[in-house]
Amino acid sequence: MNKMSREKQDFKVIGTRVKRPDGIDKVTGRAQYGADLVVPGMLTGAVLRSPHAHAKINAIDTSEAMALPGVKAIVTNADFAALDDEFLLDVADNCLAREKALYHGHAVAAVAAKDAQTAKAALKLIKVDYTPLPHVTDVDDAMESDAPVVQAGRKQENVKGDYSDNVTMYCEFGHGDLDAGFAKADHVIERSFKTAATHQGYIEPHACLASMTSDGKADLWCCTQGQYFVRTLCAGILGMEASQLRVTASEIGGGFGGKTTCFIEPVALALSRKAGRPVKLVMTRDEVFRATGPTVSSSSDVKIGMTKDGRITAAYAALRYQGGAFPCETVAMGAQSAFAAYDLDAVKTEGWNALTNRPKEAAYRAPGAPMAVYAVESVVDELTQHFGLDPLDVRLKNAADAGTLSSYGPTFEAIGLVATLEAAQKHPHYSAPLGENQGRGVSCGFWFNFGGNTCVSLNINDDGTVGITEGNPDIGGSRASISMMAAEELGIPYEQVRTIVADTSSLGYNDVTDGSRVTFAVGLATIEAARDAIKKMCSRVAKIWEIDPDAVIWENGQAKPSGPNAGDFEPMSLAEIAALSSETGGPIAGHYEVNADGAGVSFGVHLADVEVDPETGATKVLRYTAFQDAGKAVHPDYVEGQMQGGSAQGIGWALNEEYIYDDDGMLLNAGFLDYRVPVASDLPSIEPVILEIPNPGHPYGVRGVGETSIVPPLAALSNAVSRAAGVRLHELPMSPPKILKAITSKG
Amino acid sequence: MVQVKLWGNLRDATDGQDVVEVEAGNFKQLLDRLSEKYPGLKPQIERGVSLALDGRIYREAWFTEIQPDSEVVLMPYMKGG
Amino acid sequence: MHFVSPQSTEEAARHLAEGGAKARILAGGTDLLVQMKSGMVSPETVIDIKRIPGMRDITEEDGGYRVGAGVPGQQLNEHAGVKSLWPGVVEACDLIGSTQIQGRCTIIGNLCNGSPAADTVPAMAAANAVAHVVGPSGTRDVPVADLPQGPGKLALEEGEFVASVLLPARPKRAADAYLRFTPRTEMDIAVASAAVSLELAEDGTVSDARVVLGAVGPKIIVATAAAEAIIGTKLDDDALEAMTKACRDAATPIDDKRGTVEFRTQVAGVLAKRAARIAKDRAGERT
Amino acid sequence: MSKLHVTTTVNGDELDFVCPPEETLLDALRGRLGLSGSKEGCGTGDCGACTVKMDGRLVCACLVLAPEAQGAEIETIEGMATGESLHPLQSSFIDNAALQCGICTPGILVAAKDLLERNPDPSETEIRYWLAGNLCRCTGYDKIIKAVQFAAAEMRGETA
Repeated sequence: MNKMSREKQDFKVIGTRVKRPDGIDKVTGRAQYGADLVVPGMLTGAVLRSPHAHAKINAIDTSEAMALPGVKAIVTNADFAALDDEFLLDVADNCLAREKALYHGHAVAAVAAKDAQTAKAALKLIKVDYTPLPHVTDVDDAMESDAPVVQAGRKQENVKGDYSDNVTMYCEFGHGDLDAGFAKADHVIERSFKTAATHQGYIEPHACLASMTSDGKADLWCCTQGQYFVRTLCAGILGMEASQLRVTASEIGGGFGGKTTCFIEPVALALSRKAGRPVKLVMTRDEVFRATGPTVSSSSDVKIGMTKDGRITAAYAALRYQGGAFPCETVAMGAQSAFAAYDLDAVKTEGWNALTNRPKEAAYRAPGAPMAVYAVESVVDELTQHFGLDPLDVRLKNAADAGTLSSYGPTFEAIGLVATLEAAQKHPHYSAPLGENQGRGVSCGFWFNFGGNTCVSLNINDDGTVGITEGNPDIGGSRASISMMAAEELGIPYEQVRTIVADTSSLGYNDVTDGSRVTFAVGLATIEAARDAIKKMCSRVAKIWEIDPDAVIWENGQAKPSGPNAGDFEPMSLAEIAALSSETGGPIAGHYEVNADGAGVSFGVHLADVEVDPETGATKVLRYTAFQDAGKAVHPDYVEGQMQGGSAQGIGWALNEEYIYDDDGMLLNAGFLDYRVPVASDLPSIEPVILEIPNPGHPYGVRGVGETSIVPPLAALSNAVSRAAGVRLHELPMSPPKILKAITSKG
Repeated sequence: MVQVKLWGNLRDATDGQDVVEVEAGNFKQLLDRLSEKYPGLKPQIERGVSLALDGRIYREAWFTEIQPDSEVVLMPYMKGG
Repeated sequence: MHFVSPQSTEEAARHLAEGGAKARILAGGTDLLVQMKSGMVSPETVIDIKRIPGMRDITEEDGGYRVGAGVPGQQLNEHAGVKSLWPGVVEACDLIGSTQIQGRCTIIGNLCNGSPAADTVPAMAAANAVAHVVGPSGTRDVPVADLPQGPGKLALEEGEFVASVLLPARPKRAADAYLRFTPRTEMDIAVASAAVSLELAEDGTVSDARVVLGAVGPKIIVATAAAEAIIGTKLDDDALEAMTKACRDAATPIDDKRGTVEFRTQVAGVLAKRAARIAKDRAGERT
Repeated sequence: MSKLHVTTTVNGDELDFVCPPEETLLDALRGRLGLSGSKEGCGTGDCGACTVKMDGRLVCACLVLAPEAQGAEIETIEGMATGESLHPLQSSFIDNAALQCGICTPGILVAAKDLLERNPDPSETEIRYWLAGNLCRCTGYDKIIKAVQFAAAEMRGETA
């Protein structure tokens, strides 16, 4: 991998605010999302879901439903392949329940019919014989040794102690002597926290269209963050060969991690196989809330010791996460992220995951980190209040930097936390006056960012323009960013490059659009593919000029002799070389395939001003500023958009969003009315401040930016409420009844 | 020999050691040797691990070279949103 | 399902009577369609009353205004006359749902949906609004305050529906106000609400008042004691405190996903106090 | 169940379709008239992705029965641009990066256009409240609000 840094270079395209290629389609209603495709002969699918939180499925009788005119196929878990891979089995069992319905809304059977009305009518005719079982939805309850067991036999070898079988994993991180550290502290604070499960809340419900023929070939069109992973899952669950299943990603109406797995796609394929017709399956919003991934809910204890001048002497966190009815390891990410912002001599985090009768957790923007960092940043803030110190000073005093032994093991490379904290301190927001009942909160945030498997094909068209084929759904403007990086490297205008997202048959495997990886990893592969094409173009030119290929260099979109010794030739532009491609050896293309690493971790610091109504407990966010080390910002608008969007989601999480269950394990708020994502009038303008500290792992210094911004808002808001209302809450969301109760009990 | 730093609960598989030494020139060799020397680590390695080499995190990448003085940290397999 | 668009109230009443429990009136549809989709109701007949002449009109009547059952919220909000006479009713109406919901929702639908948290019902009850009910055996006028009987229940006979509401005339130095509490600024359902309508004597003393609470009981609560606490006062702090306490005493809320008993009780008092102040300021300006 | 024949004007064109009486206007637009620019995000009027204008008022097409559209004038996102020329709001949304995934964009554009027709110079607060029924989960709304302000200024002739 070429690690040539371009940080000092003058970029021509990178850093500009070009127009996105999908813009006109999206503002005119022409863009095709998951539910928008229509094909001849298409049937409509619908899914029957469990009315119980936990129940044994004794029998499913579909005979009456099948007899309804217009019903073409009904499938259950028995229509899936017999699986021995545990991971695939979990995905399959989540798509259609096998022996037990594990949560309220768990899919049990599905119908394909001539139209939606018939499909809906057929669902009512399917008879499922259930034996209801005791259930558990709270993480602490689920860990108790006598808790109802959601799934037995899923405990990893690392779990010790007197817990129920719901506890599937344990992890521990850290270094140093905690006891000695706490002994050095002038004050130690220990608090317990809870955070509710929140949903990614993408506006587009899951949707797909499957068409499978009797010879085993299939096409699947769906909204997903990763068509290749969908292929892997569906081929496995259906018992197909990957080559026979072509998956095309539609435009995607938001994902935030929630569209990194399958919920309905294998079901639609099974229905299509059985019916011999294409089947479209679209979730309702109610189904999205009941049966797709929210993030984990958490319970945690944090203990931190500090000297009176603000130095943290020791830090400990115990994190307990539940990720629904199937095992997940999200808590490990939380346990590694919790103290990542700090340079600590003694730190320890422990994490447990527990099964509950809730939907299977799916990734949500920096999965596992926000709830851990919320608890830590709350206690750090309470300590700064205790000593009367400046919250940013304290964070700077303890900030991790290059060479810091991180709380999760490795020693940090160059990181941007100190610069980010300093930028926050200097910003006018930090010194702006506050009024009565107003308070300002601060929080740091951290996320790892990933690279991963990536393929890019870059074709030089014969008119001198460039086509790029990549394999990651564009979720926030990545087609534009990828075209920009190719244009930069090739030295041609952005407008001459068009990037498309390939189906699974057109390009090799690409990891899911997750981990803030696309601009980093696909960008890196694009630059390398461009370099590959440049090398080929230079060698064609060398043949034309009859000189050594090494004597031809590429500069500003032209091949040139490397110096006077190479010969005296007029430079040849990309267009001129492209026009001669047929004569010089055929089409010219660049390729790059890589499992990219070196994404570089990212830090953010957020400032939040709130006003709390002391008579009602209502919180109004008055001002919000997000600072983040973005590495080189390829398209600053899209970097800002990620920071603003993540902040808004975090604000919702802090104030109102939550999964609410009743005593019977029923989800009470499966809709946008009572699952309250922020609306436009709930938010102030969110000011993004980008810091560009180049990532040494990327040729242009690019860093992942998508996820970090959801991490700081939880504590930033809680810390602000604490200062505005004089009461500190230890639970999210900080809904008005909770805040008012805290104010009232304070007296 | 390469020194490999483990995360806390893996100590159970290494007689309480946080740092173990194996002979390895790249990640594949390192993981193979770790599984041989400490069979208790095998279930976790099979579930998936990441490796941090001098502060940079790698998710797969068997053939990444390791120098004897490199800082090598075993981490759980990472995923994002 | 049958969809019918009657041309007269009598025809609509006939459809409603024939359809019995399986028939539903469709005006704005913002509640009915949601209920149909969730499977809460599965009507066999849907009676769209918006094509009946007059249903989409606001007409002046004896110094007040008659609002037809098909008048969407936005049309009411745009009506300068209603806004000036009953600003509390209009602001309550404006709080229902989004701009898009305002394009369809009706205050009579809000009433007939039977939700104790309906925004316009406390405001209409405080305004002494009168519902014009049409049924198989003729028509009758009923105070809005007397219609709600509990969640989803109204004092209507089979085949009866509300065709219009009269917001009555009122003297000068009189005004109303409505406030609700919701976790979000918009797109939400009242956790508690209060409407206050009052009249001032020339010296600024409250000469008459009505205080009505929403979302703190199975139906709206006409808080007579709260009104009495401010009648004869100039809304000094003691009077407001007494009114606040009377509201809290009158409230009989439940714990649910939207709020707790404690919170609702507390906040109902706060809202009534704040609404009373706004109503007084407005009344002072209507001279 | 008996189906109904509905004649309605969409973006100036008189169109007709046959549907069951319980079908929503949104399903008819998308499924029968091929106008899939209006999106279903919730089906309960809580997200605004299906916003269309009907007889001069914004509505959620998911909360209108298709038979109600008989004789109505409907405007959808597909009617917003004139030939090759985008409406100033559409251009502004592209220029100001006011969309990420774009699923909420059609509904927001239809709602914003109606706002600017009623109020050519809305304040930030007025825009935020007008668009409160249009959920966006990607942007945090900031760039959307700015794009509406930018288009409004342009439409008032105060080109930046």
